[in-house]
Order: sequence, then structure tokens, then C-alpha cells
Amino acid sequence: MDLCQIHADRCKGCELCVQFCPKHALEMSEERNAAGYHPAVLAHPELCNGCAMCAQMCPETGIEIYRRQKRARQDAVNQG
Amino acid sequence: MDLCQIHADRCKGCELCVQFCPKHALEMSEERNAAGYHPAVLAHPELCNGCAMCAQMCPETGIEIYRRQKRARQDAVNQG
Amino acid sequence: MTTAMNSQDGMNKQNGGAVASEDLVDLKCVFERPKSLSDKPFHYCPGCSHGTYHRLIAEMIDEFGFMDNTVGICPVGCAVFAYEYFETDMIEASHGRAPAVATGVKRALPDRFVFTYQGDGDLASIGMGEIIHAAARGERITVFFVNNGIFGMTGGQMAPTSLIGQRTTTSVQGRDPRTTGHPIKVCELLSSLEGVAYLARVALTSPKNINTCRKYMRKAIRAQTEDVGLGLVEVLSPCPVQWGMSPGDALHHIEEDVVKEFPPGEFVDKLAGPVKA
Amino acid sequence: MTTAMNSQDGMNKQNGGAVASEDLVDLKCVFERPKSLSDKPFHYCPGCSHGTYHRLIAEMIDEFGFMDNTVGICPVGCAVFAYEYFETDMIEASHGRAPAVATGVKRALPDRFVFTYQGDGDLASIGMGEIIHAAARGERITVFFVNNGIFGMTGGQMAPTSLIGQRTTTSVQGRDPRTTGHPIKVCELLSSLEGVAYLARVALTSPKNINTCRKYMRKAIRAQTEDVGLGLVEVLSPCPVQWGMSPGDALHHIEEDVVKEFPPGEFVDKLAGPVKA
Amino acid sequence: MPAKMQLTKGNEALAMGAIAGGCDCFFGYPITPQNEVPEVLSYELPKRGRVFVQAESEVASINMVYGAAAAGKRAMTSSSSPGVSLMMEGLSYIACAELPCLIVNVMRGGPGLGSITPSQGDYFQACKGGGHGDYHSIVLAPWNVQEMYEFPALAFELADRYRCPAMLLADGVLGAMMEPAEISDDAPPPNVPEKPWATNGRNGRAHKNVVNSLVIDPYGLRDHNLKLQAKYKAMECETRWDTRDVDDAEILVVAYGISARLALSGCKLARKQGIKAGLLRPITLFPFPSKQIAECATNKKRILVVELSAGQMVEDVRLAVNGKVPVDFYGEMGGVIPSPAEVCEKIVEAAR
Amino acid sequence: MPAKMQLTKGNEALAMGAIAGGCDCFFGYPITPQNEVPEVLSYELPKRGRVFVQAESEVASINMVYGAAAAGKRAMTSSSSPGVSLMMEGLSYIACAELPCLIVNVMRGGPGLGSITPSQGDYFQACKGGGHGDYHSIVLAPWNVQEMYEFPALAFELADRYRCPAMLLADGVLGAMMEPAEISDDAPPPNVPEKPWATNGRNGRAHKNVVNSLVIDPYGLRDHNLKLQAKYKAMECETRWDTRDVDDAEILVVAYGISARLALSGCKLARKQGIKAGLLRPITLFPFPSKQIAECATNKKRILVVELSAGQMVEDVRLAVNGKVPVDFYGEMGGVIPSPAEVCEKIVEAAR
Amino acid sequence: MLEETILAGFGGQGVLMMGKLLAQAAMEEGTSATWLPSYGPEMRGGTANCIVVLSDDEIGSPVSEKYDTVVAMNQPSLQKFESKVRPGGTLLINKSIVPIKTSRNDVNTYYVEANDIAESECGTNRSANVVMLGALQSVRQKLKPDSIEKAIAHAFESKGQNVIDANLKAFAAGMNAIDARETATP
Amino acid sequence: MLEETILAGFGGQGVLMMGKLLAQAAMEEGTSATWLPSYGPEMRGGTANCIVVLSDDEIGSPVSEKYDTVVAMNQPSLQKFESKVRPGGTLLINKSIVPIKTSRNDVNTYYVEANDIAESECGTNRSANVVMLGALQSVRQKLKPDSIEKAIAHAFESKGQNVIDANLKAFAAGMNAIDARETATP
Ligand SMILES: Cc1ncc(C[n+]2csc(CCOP(=O)(O)OP(=O)(O)O)c2C)c(N)n1
Ligand SMILES: Cc1ncc(C[n+]2csc(CCOP(=O)(O)OP(=O)(O)O)c2C)c(N)n1
Ligand code: SF4
Ligand code: SF4
Ligand code: SF4
Ligand code: SF4
Ligand code: SF4
Ligand code: SF4
Ligand SMILES: [Mg+2]
Ligand SMILES: [Mg+2]
Repeated sequence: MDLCQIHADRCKGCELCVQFCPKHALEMSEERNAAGYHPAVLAHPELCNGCAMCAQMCPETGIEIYRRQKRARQDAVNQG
Repeated sequence: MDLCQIHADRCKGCELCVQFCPKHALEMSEERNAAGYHPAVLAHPELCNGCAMCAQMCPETGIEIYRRQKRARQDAVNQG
Repeated sequence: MTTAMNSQDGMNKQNGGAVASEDLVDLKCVFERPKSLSDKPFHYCPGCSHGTYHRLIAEMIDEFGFMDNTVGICPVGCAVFAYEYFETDMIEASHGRAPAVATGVKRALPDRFVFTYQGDGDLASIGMGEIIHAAARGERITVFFVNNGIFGMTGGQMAPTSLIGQRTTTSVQGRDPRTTGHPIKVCELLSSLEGVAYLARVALTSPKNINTCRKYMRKAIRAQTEDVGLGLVEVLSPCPVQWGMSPGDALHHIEEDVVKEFPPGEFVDKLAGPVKA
Repeated sequence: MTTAMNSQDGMNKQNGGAVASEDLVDLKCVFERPKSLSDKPFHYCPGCSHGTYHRLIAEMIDEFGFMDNTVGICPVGCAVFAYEYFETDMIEASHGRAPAVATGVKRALPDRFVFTYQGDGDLASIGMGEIIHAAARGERITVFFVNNGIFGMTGGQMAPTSLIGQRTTTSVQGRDPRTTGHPIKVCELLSSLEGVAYLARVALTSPKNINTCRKYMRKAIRAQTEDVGLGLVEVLSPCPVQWGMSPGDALHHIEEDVVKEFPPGEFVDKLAGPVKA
Repeated sequence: MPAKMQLTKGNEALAMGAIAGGCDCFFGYPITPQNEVPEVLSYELPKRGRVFVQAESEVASINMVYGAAAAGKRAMTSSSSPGVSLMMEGLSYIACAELPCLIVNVMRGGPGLGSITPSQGDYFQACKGGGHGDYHSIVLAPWNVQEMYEFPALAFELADRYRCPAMLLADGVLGAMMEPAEISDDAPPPNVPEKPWATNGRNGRAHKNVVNSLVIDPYGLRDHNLKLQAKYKAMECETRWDTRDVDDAEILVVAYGISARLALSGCKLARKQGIKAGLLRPITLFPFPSKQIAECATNKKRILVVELSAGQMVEDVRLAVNGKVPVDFYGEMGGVIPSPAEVCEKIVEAAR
Repeated sequence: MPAKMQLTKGNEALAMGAIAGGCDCFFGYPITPQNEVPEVLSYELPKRGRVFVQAESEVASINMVYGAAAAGKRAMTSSSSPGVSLMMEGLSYIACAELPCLIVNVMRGGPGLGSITPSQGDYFQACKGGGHGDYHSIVLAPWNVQEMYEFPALAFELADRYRCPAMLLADGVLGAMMEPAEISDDAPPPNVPEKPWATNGRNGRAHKNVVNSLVIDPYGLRDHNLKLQAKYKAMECETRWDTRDVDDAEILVVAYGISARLALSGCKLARKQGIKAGLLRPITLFPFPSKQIAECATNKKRILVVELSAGQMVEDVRLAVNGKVPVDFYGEMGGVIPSPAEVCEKIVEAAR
Repeated sequence: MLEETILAGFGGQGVLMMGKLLAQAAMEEGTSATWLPSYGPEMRGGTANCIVVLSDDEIGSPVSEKYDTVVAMNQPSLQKFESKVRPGGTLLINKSIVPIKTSRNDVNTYYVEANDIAESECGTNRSANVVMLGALQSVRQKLKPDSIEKAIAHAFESKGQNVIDANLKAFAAGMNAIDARETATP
Repeated sequence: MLEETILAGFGGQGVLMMGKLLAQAAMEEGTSATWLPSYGPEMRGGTANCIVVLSDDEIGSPVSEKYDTVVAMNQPSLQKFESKVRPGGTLLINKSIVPIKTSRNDVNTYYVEANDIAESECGTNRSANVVMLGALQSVRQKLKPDSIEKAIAHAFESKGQNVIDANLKAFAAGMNAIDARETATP
């Protein structure tokens, strides 16, 4: 699973996530979503490091971020 | 004519003129004016120097002040 | 003898006329009713400074030669009848809205001298929005603001400017900051607004302060006439009746206590620097 | 890699759940929709920060565990539907009066967390009297203030916070200070009021600033919960549509121009000093 | 301590009546002639652990009431004519959001700043719609100090029952006068209905509550309006009125509040002159006792409406009888109170 | 440039009409659905050396109008329902102080925040008294874009003539719709009467002028009110109304503004079904064409009043005919616009 | 019984209190009463007056066109209200400070030296109002002296027994102040 | 003549402009016209529509229950408004971006590839609205083509002759777009 999950149907195509991704992992889609916007997509999942810059900037709260962690240390992020 | 002329009918007996007269020239009258107040009076005209402290403090604009001047130099106060 | 009055500081030069006298000196009237003040006796309580401030305003209108050129706006408050006391054109505004009314007048007639006269309930309670916005817009109006820390007219209720601990008819136990907050200081509050050209506070408690007040008023008027912005002079004024004090004690209370919360002085003076629009 | 998010600064700790994965590591959700934010998609224009600020508020409510204890007050402005977006009890106030409504709620229910959400037209134009007096009384409420320098909802008219020269539908030639005054700076204006416990301004223009915003919001909330006074966080927010800019350009405009007129930072912080009532 | 006969000022009775009626929160801004109301409450409410806030304005007052009422509390404000005018937007919001609360208007002479003397010039504002849109408040008109004391509780009760604002419409005379009235300083707390709709924090509630007056969809707003109208219709059963000597009367005098007292004395004088006059006093001005007036008027020669206004309630009386009985009007304005003799004269004229 | 047919939006026509009507000063606060009014004027007035101020609120707006009107200028404001509610205190002051000015209300769905869709729910507020005390404004109700353009001038003229506020009561449809209308960009300045009472600085005048709404003596205030009432009576000669096909009609439809247009179409549809329906459209809502309606109604079977409200003007129609002709009502609320077919249906029902 | 009275004087002369005592006494007796003060912008200083209506029946209007009794504690009040006395009604005048006589000769007029009596009986003219109340009682007798005494005790309860006693004394003195009817001599 | 039309599409497709051109053309001819936009809180983005009424007579209502013609520039508009066409009325659908057909079979339906025609004729689909207007003209003919052309020239005056020409071309192309009547195939 990708670290960065974009809810395409919430996206309004503002491009802020794309502009703020330090890894240039995101792009705007050619497609239109139900509301008629071109949503952002994780075009280069391999570049994404889950830094959540995109999610922070998304005005629609349309991005979820996941982080990899050892199974044994499931709670580590809480101390991070 | 006195230097300090109190319009007794305007006076409301607040006593501020009396309290602020540096020469203690003023007193409150025993009489009542038409509005029922004890007005201030110039009890000691001889003490009055026309400094206008009383007039400055009178909330009713009930005091007029005159100043003596040589007849020839009528405009002197304007340079005062 | 202290601080003798001199004619530049509030004497009514225009009106001084020679009075015949029997000896070699004339008696010249050096202090009398300003022309812009009507003959009507004030309805204020004994020792109330509303009358004093009225006189000072009238002196200024005379001094600037504005009697024919002025539109004054009265508040709703004890000074609600102020229109009876000035010889200039006058408008009675609704409670708190004098700055908006003045805006209407001044924009309509930019070359008239427009002033408002407002109490602390009027200006600092119900009319807060209007004074702030008139100040922010830099309306060329002059505000004469009477802060007596109380709603005089309606019978002595707490004002936003009442002191902590002050007993009023709506704070019989004394003003409690926990539920009613602290006094609003209008000069301090307005001073961040760029449209304000002149802002000062003075206690109307002595001839000296009255003279200072005149100086401030001149500047507040010039802020308008020189097209700089809004000018406001706040006077700390007694309300002997609602404070339950004699007029003399009320003045002492101001000098002892009120000035601690409301420090007198000039807060903004854009006349001093280069005049800008 | 810059400024990695960490859970204390806005991650949604409570909601993080493990996600099964095929290899030796789990995928843990570290950024998702706060619980206090409803599922309803925002009606805001693309790139509008109203949505961002909503999310931050919801994060805070989650973080403080206040979802069951909150009454939020919405403005009239683009955020008029905010009651649809929060999972807390919500009241729709009339235009500008949210601080008065909040006062009513908070006095009635002193142990609830009460916040208002207000735009600059709402708070700094029509509602000026209400915010000043709520602040002066030291109402224990938290104000989330969105300053986008425009009346967004009604179609882009000038706000008291519009920049000099800014073109709006009621200042098509650009805002002229001679007739409309200078922008009102709410934080500067309120900072003289003693009832204010916390006051800060931040531009919602980058992840870093968003994090700063969270810090400010926490303090503004504590100003209420610790019974110190009113807390307010002003965010400089874009209105891409009414500014006629792309969302990205709008953020740049804030960072380049808006912050010059509205410097970010903390203005009052009575939490830092000894807590006083 | 049980209720006790006390010589009491109308405004003070009103304040104590608000307390007895379970007023949790008062928000108000001073204005003559009702200043005793906030003055008494500023002392009496905090003493009982309830809320008094002197608002910065009437606009703020009504919106504070909106907030406290939304929070589920019995909230009220009190003012006089110009101050009540400033509440019109807020009142329309309250009515639309269906919040129960109490607004007191101790009317004074208008229009404008007018005077502080008694008047009934705000009937239209109270009953027809001073604010925008189709809404109503329950409007109660006391006519003596006892009712000044009792009606706040009644107003709160009706407001809660119908989820609507209630207004108490008095005037400067009723506010300032003293009469013996049975008044309690520690009335038992009234029964207040559950308010499951209140925005008081979810506290375990499965859904959030929202208090709102915005219905952006026209059909939704239409339906909401229909609901409001149905409610106003349903309120008709709350109509209250009072009569004196109407059965054999040939002239029916209709008057409310202080006017009804002038009219009562006027009727008595008229009867001394052999003219059978009776009084019908609307107690609820909304809902208006239209049916009762129409019924009562069937065998009357004429109706005389007496108001301290240029003629406002008279329109509702005319609408009630719909041309079946001629309706005359006698009014004074600006704070002038007609004497019973003057009212009697008008009755005599009507009887001619 | 002479007036020219132009396809124009109602709000824009209103703005240009205000300019043609000699509006010197506009003060207003944005609100939908009338935003084009301040938007156009913010550009067009300063261009002509006149005054546009975006006020901080409606309360400020109406008080700025008060000031500029007192100064002798043609001053106006424009708003929509909730904003107009906030002006009620100021309006009462203006009426009492006898200042001529223009207040525009482009009504939207209420009560409360309601909606931004068209409505006629503020008739009571405009015509009966939204503010306190016995006062009136002249109320004009345009029904097309041409009148949106022409009525501001008429309103100013009448306001000046009677020294009273004039209100232009439109609605969201009239504000938003376009129609061809004869409009001038540079109409010649209207004749404005001398205003010797204006507080514009004495400038040699022997006496000072005072603009005031305070009359503290009850008898003085009574007399002032009597003067106002006499003025309102005198205004009756300004009553304006319009009719379509009323002579042979059996059903008289009474409606104003946008409703009158729906009603006109409804009448036409009804005539197609053989039912003789005619329209009487009050143009001045105050003074209300009571006599004209009563006269017109004499040979009618029934009256149907159509409004976008729960029924407001219908009361004035009922009062006008005083029970002589039955009066039905059809209204929609909340921004719902009934179609001509629906109006026709109601006419058919009435004819049965 | 329907008794309509105006009591008027300077603010500070206690005319409002006089009226309250009457109304309170009426209440003690179970008689209906209304008390209505003049309220106006002349809040401080100036004149004050109140209207008291007593009745066995429900009281309608708290005001009237003409009054059974007018009590004038000072000259402006006399001038303002003497025309309000019903023909055959009663007019009481505080002779101590009212130097003039009434011009009415169709009413029963009594001149009472209320201030002087108060001063000699209680050592202060502040009880002149209660003296006048006594005089009123002696000529109109609509209420029992008892009830008024109770009302006095009730009104001054918080001020202590001394004050109550002084006022009771003033009341008694007032009741004895009028020997013979005097009608106005213009 | 009374012709009631709804024109609907996405905000940005120029449906309000279409309506204005119709109303403007009517005015040129001295025919009465009203144009009423939907206005709502969905100010930005979303759908837009307007109602145009043309008449030889004074126009009463600017809205109706059913319409002579509905022009649907996108799918949501079709779905929202197809029921509003009067039986026997006209329905125009922008086939270029509406993938579905109408379910009405009691109206005259025309599918016009407005975007495609605009793109091929003017190089941009921004003139799709004017193409559609041409198509509307060809099937309803309530106004003279001339008048509409004048209206186009008037509307785009400030944008220069090129834009006017492009739109005139689009209009002409639209007038030729419909060969045969198609009725709906459900
Ligand atoms: C809308 C409105 N609200 C309230 C009032 C009542 N009112 C009259 S004056 C006043 C306050 C006066 O206080 P301030 O402005 O401080 O003047 P002061 O009497 O102390 O000089 C109030 C509340 C009013 N007239 N109008
Ligand atoms: C009493 C009143 N006046 C005016 C309006 C119209 N109105 C709605 S929102 C708004 C301004 C919104 O601006 P802002 O508060 O800055 O919010 P934004 O839309 O920019 O987020 C105005 C003037 C209203 N609804 N009610
Ligand atoms: S999580 Fe970071 S790296 Fe991944 S897409 Fe978002 S911004 Fe880019
Ligand atoms: S920031 Fe959000 S709304 Fe904007 S383009 Fe990215 S996903 Fe879409
Ligand atoms: S003028 Fe000066 S000295 Fe004379 S009485 Fe006045 S204060 Fe005293
Ligand atoms: S200051 Fe004026 S009012 Fe006061 S006592 Fe002296 S003269 Fe009288
Ligand atoms: S009440 Fe106070 S402010 Fe008013 S006149 Fe009296 S002393 Fe002056
Ligand atoms: S108009 Fe501006 S503030 Fe409103 S939603 Fe759009 S971008 Fe945001
Ligand atoms: Mg004050
Ligand atoms: Mg904004």
C-alpha cells in the first residue's frame, strides 16, 4: 500500500499537495472526478517517503498518510 | 465693579469655585436662588485678583472675569 | 498666584470688550460666555463637568471662527440635550452612533467642521463598532469624549470604563473583573489604528488641566482641518451624583484613583510629524 | 527531507490504527481525518484554507478530548455551513455576533469548551463591537479568526482587512486609504484589552506554519480551559477565487505581501506568565 | 417563604417574576423606563448562582440570549422601545431557530429617541413582525403589577412549550407604578421541560445538535416556514383574554395593558352616565383573541379600541369583526395618558 | 446621452436609477441578493464626485444616511432582509426627525438567516412598523427593471416632499433578472427642493438648525406625533396603483412586485379557461391603495391576494374591503416562486 | 370608596415616600391602591410628584383628570397642581415654605406649617412629609390611622426604632395640626 | 408569441451568456424579454442556469411551470430539467459531453455536438454555447438570426472583431448543425 492515499473524490484540484511535495511524487490527473475536478494522484509512489507535507496542505483533508513500522514496535510513532 | 462676577441664577452651588479660588475670596451664600441652590458669592472682593481660576472651574459658565488695564493700552491682554 | 489665564489659552479674545469705569483704568472682560454657547442654562447636576467641556468646545469654535461652519453631533447620555447649548447646527444621534452620523455629515460636506460629543456608555459600550471604524477609516471628524466611568443618564449603571470595585446600580457589590472584565481604555485601544491622527486624555480637574485640555482640543481640531485624520480628546469627568460624592470629592477621586487606571497624556499625535494623508 | 511530521504536532494520535501488510512492517495511519470532523465534503473553493483551519480545529478537539464537551459557533461568511463539518454541537450565529452568542453559551455552561469561528468581515467589520467587548470582559472563549482580507461569501467586496491597493468588487480601482482607511489589525487592536489571555497570528501557508498554528491554537484553548481569558488565533488565509489567483499564487501573495501588513507572531500570552483571573 | 402581599414596583415585580419563572440567564443593556429590571437582577441572580451579564448593547443582548437559549437555559433580556428595535434581526433568528426565550419591552414614547414616558406604540413591531420574514413571538400584555410578576413564568412556559420567543409588552406606567402584589422571594423552581435539541455539548448524545436559522434550499425553507406557521396556528389554544361587564354592554371597549385600566375606569364612568359599556382585554396579543372578540361583538352596537398609539391593535380588532360591527379608535401618543374621563367621553360619542 | 433601451439587471438599474435620481451619498454593507447595487455605485458615484462609503454594518449605514440626509443631501442605503432588520432603530429615528432618504430592501427568504432566494416576507416590517413607535415610510414596490430604474428618483422626490424616509421594496428576482429598460448614464440632475432645515453649517443663517428625534415633554411628543400622522394622511394623494383587465373581472387578484407578475400571468391563464380575472397592483404599499381596492372590489365576486409570504399585505386588503368581499390568500414562502399555473389554479378555486 | 390624590414637592421632600406610606397602609387594610411616580428626565433635583389611588374596588386607571386631594409641599407644586383638585376636593399646602395662597375658592384648603411642626416636634424638617400625612389623615380619613402607623413602622424598619418613633410623633402632630377648615382666600 | 426557455450547464460553459444573447436579440426586435439566472450559495463552480422568456406581449412571470424549450449543456442539467419541457416542446442536448439520452418521448429532442463543432469551427470549445444558440435558432425560430448576430456583436464588442467573428461563425455552424428531427430514444 502507498504511504500517501489521496481520496480522489474529495480532491478539488487545487494543486497545493503537488506544489508542497518535497519529493515531487504527486501530479495532477488528466481525468475528472465526480465533481468535475482533476484530482491529484501519487504518480511516483516510489519517491514518497510519507512525510505528510501534502496532507498538511490539503484543504479538503483528502489525503491520508501511513508510516511503515516494525510490527513489534507498533506504538513507536506515538513517541516520535 | 468687581473683577469676578457670579451669575447667581446660573449657579448650582457646586462649590468648585470656592474650593479653587487661591485667594479665598468666594463663599457660598445662605440664600437660595430661583432654582433652589445656594449660590457662590464674592464675599471678599478686595482679595480677588481676577485670576479666573473660579471661572475656569465653574461647570455652569456662571462667572465672568474682568481685568483692569490702562485706557491707552486696551488691547494688552491680547498679547498677554 | 498660580497659572494666570492668558488670552491665548482659552480667553475669548473676540468677545473681550472694554467696560467703562470711573478711574483711569478700564475693566476689560477677559473671561465670559463663549459666543458659540447658547444662553440656555445647563440641565446637568451640580459639579458635573459636561458643562465645562461644553464651554471649552464653544471656546474652540469661537477661537477657530467655526460657528458658521460647524455641525455637531450629540450623543444619547446626559448630554442628550447638548443641541440646546451650542449655537452651531446640531444633530441628535441615536445612542452610540454619533461617529456614523458624523461620517455621513462629513462625507456629504467635507469643508464643514464636524464634531461628536460622546459619553463612555455611548462611545465605549454600544457605540464601540462605530468609533473604531470611524477611526480606522480616518474620518476627518473630531471626537469629544467624556469618560465619567458610569451611565449617568440612566441612573448610574456600570460602564465599560467603571473602575474595578466601583459600586454602581448594576454592580452593587463593586465591579468584579472576573465577570465584567477590566475597564476599557479607549485611547489605548484606538492608538493602533492608522486613521487616528490625534488622541489624548486629560482629567478636567483643575484650571491647569483645563488649559492642557484646550491644547489637546486644538490639536484634535487641527487633525480634522488639516486633513490628517480622526482626532479625539478623552476627558476624565466626574459624575458626582451617580458616584455619590460631592463635586469636590469627585474631582479628588479622579486625581487620586481614576488617573491610575486612565493615565492622562497624548497617545497619538500625527500633527507633530510631517502631515500625511 | 524537511520537517517531518511528528505525532505531537498534529498527528491524530487517538485514531492511529495498525494496517496489515504483507511484509515485516505494518503500515500505521499517521495522518487521517480527525474524528471531530464530519464526513461531509467542504463546499469551499479549491485551495481555500477554511477547510484547513476546520481540520486543525477538529484535530485540537480530538487532542483535548473535547468532542463531547464542545459548543462551536459558526459565522455568517463562507464558513456559514461550518456546523455541517464538525461533529460537536454547533450554533449558527447571526453575522458578526458569534462572540455574543458564545458569551451566552459559556455563561450558561461554564464547563463546556466554547469556540467561535469567524471571518474578517464577520469579526472585524460588523462584529467589531462584539469581539472587543467579549475580549474586554475576558470571556472564556476561544476565537478562531480567518483573515482573508475580503468578503468571500458575498462576492469579493472590500473588507476592513483588505490591503491598500487591493482590487475588490467595491474597490475596483484598488483600496484607497484616503476614503477607506488602512487595514484593521485585529491582534494589534485587541492587545490592549486586559481580558485577552492569548492572541496570535499565523499565515496558513506551509506545513511549518500549520504546525505553528497548532501550537498557537493549543494556547488559545488553554486560555479558556485554564480560566485565564479570551484566546484568539488569527490565520492569514487565501481566498483564491475572490483574489483572482491560483491557490498556489494566493499562498505566495500572503507570504510576500500580506504578512508585511499583518506580521505573524504571538501578541499576548498570559499563559506564559503567572496565571491570573 | 410563601408568596406575600408586598407593595411592589412593576419593574421589580417583573424581575422577581423572572426569577420565580426560572430565569437562568439575563442579558441586558440599561434603558429607561425599565432600569430596575437589570438593577434588581444584577444583584438577585448571582446571589442564586445564576447569570447576569450587562451586555454592551441590545444587539449583543439578544445574541447572548440566543446563545444561552440554544444551550437549553431559560434566558431573557429586557429593554424599551429603541433598544428593542435593535433586536429585530436577532429576534427573527431566534424565531427561525425555534429557541424559547423571553424579551421584555417596557414601551416608551416613540418614534426615534422620543421620550421615556409610557406608550403602546410597539404593538405592530411585537405582533406583526419588526424583524424580517414570517415569524411570531408569543406576546403577553400584563395590566397590573401582579401580572408583571406572574407573566415572566407564563412566558417562559409557553416559550418552552412552543419553542418560540415570548415577549412581554408592558409600558412605562406599569414599570414605574407600585401596587400590592403577591410576590415570593424564593418561589420553588418551575418545571422546565427536557430540551433534547439543546446545543449544550454532546455529553454522550449519539448525534450532534445544531441550532440554525439557515435553510439554503428554498423548498427546505418553505417547509420550515410551513412548520412555523402550523405552530402559530396550534398556539391559538393559548389565547388569553379577560372581560368586565361585557354581557349587557352595548359598547365594547377593547384595550390591553395600561390602556385597559384607563378603559375600565372609563367604562365605569360611562355606566354612571347610563351607557352600558364593557371591556374586553386581550392578554395574549399574539395569539390574538380574534374569535373571542368577534363572538363578544355580535350583539354590540359599536366597538371602541383604546391604545396609547396612533392605532395599531385596532387593525386586528377590525380584522376580527370583519366589518360586522363598526370599530372606533381612541388613542393618545407620545407618553400622554388619557384620563378615564376622556375615555368615557369617547364611549359616550360611540354610543350616540 | 439620452436614455437608451438596454438589457439591464434589476440591481444595476436600481443603482443607475439612484444616480439619475440625484443620490449624493450611498452608505451600505454588502448582502446578497443586492450586491450589484453597492458594487456599481462604488465605481459610479466617486466618478461623478459623489460619495460612496462601505459602512462597517447596517447599523452604521442607516446612521450615516441619517447624517448625510440631515446635511441636506440625497442619501440612501441598500440591503436585504436581515440587514434591514438591523436598521429599525435608525429608521424610526429618521422618521421621527423627518429626514428624507431612501432605503432599499431587496428581500430574501426569512426569517433568520433564511436563504438568499426571493421573498416578500418584510411587508409588515416596511409598512406597519419594524421599528418602535408610530411612524411610516413611503414604500414603493417596483415590478420590473424599468421601475427598478425609475423608482429611486420617485422615492427621493416623495421623500423630499414629505420629509420622510422612502423605502423601495424589491426582491431577489427583481434584483437578479435582466430586462430591456430605458436607462440613462447621464440623466440631467433632478430638481431638488431647498432644505432650509438642513444642518449643513449655519453659513450666515440667523438661527442654528437642529435635527432631532427627542421630545421629552409628553405633550410636545404628542403634538409631534399628531403632525406626523397628519403628514401620513396628507400623503394619501400620492397613492399609486396599476390595474390589468379589472373592469369585467369577477375575480380580483391583488399583488405587488414580483407577485404581481406571477399574478398577471395567472390571470391570463385563467381567462383562457374562461374565468374573468383582473389584477390590481399596489405600487405604493404605503400609502396603501385601500380606497382604490375597495372601489374596484365593489362588483367582484372574490379577491385573491398573492404574496411571497405567509400573508401580510392580505391584511391591508381585508381592512380595505372591510368584509364586503371575501378575500382569499395564496402565498409561498422561503424563496419558492409559484408558477403562473399555480396562481391560475387558485383563481379557479376562488371562482368556484 | 375611590380616593385619588396627588402629592407633590421638591425632590428630597419625601413626597414619593408619603405616597408609598398611603399605599402601604391601604394594603394593610386590604384596600386596593396604586402609586405612580412622575418619572422624567429631570431625574435629579427639581420637582417630584406621585399619584395615589385608593379604592374598595378593583382600580382601573392609576391616573385621573381631577383629584380628590392635592398635597403641595412647595410653591411650584401648588402652582402646577391646584387646578387638578376636583371642585369640593381638598388642597393641603405646606405653609412653611409656600408663601402664597391658592386662587381656588371651590375647594377645601388647609395650610399646614409642616416644616415648622416637624422641626419643633422632631428637631428636623425632614419629617415634614409625615407631618403632612397626618394632616391629610385628619381631613380625609380614608384609611385608619393605625394602618398608616403600621406603614410607617414598616417603611422605616431598617432605620431603627428611633426613626420610627420620630415619624410616628410627626404623624401624630400632623393629625393635630388642623383645627378649623380654611377655605382659600384669594 | 410566448416562448419560455431554460438554458443550463456547468458554470463556465456560458449558459448565462446564451440567455443574455437571446434577451438582447429580442430587445433589438422590440420583443419583450426577461432573463433570470439561478442564484444561490453554490456561487463558484457547480451548475448554472437561466430562464429566458420572450413575448410579443407584456411579460408577467419570468418563470414558468413547464417550458417550451430546455437546453442542457451537461448531464446534470439534462437530468434536472428534462422534466420541465412542455409536452411537444423542444429539448436540446449537448451531445459532446452528455453521454446519455433523454427519457422523454413526448418532446422534440435534438442532440448537438456543440463542443466538437465549436472546436472544429473556432478552434476552441468555448464557443459551444453560441453553437448551441445557433442550433436553438434553427429549430425554434422565434427571433431573427440577424438580431442574434447583432446581439453577438454587441456582447463581444469590447473583445474585438476576431472574437465577434469567431462567435458569428459558431452561430452559423450551430444553425446548420441540425439536419433532421430526432425524437428521444429511451
Ligand atoms: C438604543 C438605546 N439603548 C439604551 C439607551 C439608554 N441610554 C441612554 S443614555 C445611556 C448611557 C449613558 O451613558 P454615557 O454615554 O456614559 O453618558 P453619561 O450619561 O454618563 O454622560 C443609555 C444606556 C438608549 N437611549 N438607546
Ligand atoms: C446582517 C447581515 N449583513 C450582511 C450579510 C451578508 N454577508 C454574508 S457573509 C458577509 C461577509 C463575509 O465575509 P467574511 O466574514 O470575511 O467571511 P468570508 O466569506 O471571507 O470567509 C456578508 C457581508 C448578512 N448575512 N447579514
Ligand atoms: S507524503 Fe510527502 S513525499 Fe509523499 S506525496 Fe506527500 S508530500 Fe510527497
Ligand atoms: S491538496 Fe487536496 S484538494 Fe488540493 S489537489 Fe491535492 S489532494 Fe486535491
Ligand atoms: S478671580 Fe481668582 S481670586 Fe478672584 S474670586 Fe476668582 S479665583 Fe478667586
Ligand atoms: S463653580 Fe459655578 S456653579 Fe459651582 S458654586 Fe461656583 S458659581 Fe456656582
Ligand atoms: S448624572 Fe452624572 S454625568 Fe449626568 S448630569 Fe449628573 S453628574 Fe453629570
Ligand atoms: S470565496 Fe474565498 S473564502 Fe469563500 S470559499 Fe471561496 S476561496 Fe474560500
Ligand atoms: Mg458616562
Ligand atoms: Mg473574509
